[in-house]
Amino acid sequence: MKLHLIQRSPFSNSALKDCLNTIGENDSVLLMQDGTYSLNHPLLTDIKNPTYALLQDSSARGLTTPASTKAIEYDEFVMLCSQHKHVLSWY
Amino acid sequence: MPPPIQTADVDNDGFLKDLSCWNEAIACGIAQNDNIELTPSHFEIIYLLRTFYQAHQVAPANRPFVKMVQLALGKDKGNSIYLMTLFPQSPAKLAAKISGLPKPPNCF
Amino acid sequence: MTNEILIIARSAPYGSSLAREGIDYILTSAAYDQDISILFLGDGVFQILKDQNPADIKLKSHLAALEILPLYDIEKLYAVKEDLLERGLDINQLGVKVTVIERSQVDSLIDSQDKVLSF
Amino acid sequence: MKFSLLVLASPYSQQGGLSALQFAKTCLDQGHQLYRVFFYHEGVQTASALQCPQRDEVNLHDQWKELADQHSIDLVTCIAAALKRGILDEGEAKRYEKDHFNLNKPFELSGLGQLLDAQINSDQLITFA
Repeated sequence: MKLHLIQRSPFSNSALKDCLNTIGENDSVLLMQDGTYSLNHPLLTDIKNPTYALLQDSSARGLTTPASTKAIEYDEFVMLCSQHKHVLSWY
Repeated sequence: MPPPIQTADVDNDGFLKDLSCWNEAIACGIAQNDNIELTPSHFEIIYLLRTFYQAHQVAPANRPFVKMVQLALGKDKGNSIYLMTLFPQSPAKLAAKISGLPKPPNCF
Repeated sequence: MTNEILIIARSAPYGSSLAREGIDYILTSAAYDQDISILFLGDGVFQILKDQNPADIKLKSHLAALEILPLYDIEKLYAVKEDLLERGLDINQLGVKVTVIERSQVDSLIDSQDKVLSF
Repeated sequence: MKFSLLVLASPYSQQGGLSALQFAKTCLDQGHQLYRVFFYHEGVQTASALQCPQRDEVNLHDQWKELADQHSIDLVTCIAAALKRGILDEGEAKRYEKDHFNLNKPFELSGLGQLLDAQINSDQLITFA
């Protein structure tokens, strides 16, 4: 059970792709920083894993969070980190 | 007969400033600062280390240093007691200094 | 205590210093008696290409640094098959001995480790 | 829970440093322990005491310093990555015969062994790039 932090845009960097290529069934994805530009990326809509996006980072960029993704704040970000065995950053 | 000694331009920690000027006489000069008189046994290790560094551009830490010597010269010389006798206290670091390798940033 | 630590190497060498700084971390960790594995994933597979010759771009050879891993008792090197294929690479073009694994095996490799860090 | 952070992001060029800072504050607010913040790669620039962002921008160095002073957090900068990028404390400035230095307490220079120690001895090491 891993938490994957996506920190780069999927349109300029392979972070999201590399992560989703190898993601485990019980893993979760959290979009942050430029990773929030992934919000409507087709790769993300294909997966069944729980997906989160850091609200500050998405709203700063003028992005809206689709229903399939849960918008969270730092409180929940820290909580998610404490609930997973591994937290992996993709950048 | 010990090789001649040449005083080298070294930094505050005794490492050679201009790595390209290294030769045996300079090695003796660096070693002298640590009260070591270099012998052919020292130079056997020194040249091994220099060849390794030229190939890999990395100065090995203590344990890999011992292993490197072991692979090249066998267990009689590839052990920490032998290397400690030649280069006391911290063999990998001292040998690197005398061999004219760059100063590692984090071993002080 | 010895920990099983997996380093995921997913940066290409030379263009950025990250790959090199990852190797520096690996060599440090190994000197402290940790059980290190390395997984070359994504662009990280470019790190293990043979015939690297960076002297003319004034950088140290990444491959030459990887070649000393056995001296540090690091023997568990993995590379992702699909990532090699996607980049038009095959095993004959690699300069260090790696175990080629499939993408589907990466998840359980990571899960089996005590600690994971990627560069 | 015991957290450590690895900051790779270049301050002012990338958002990662700001994210790390906010994460650190939230951790502490929630009563978690922040064992160490380790600066590596371009993140080492955070440790320079001489950074002068505009008055209406966040000064990352000062913010970390303030947080460290309040909560006695270990702020460790990788010495190898720092030296080559011109981040030196007084001792290193002497060692390398430089006239100036720009790294003060609570930031400190140390080896990558400190990152390993943080990885091993924390429940979670989070990377901000």
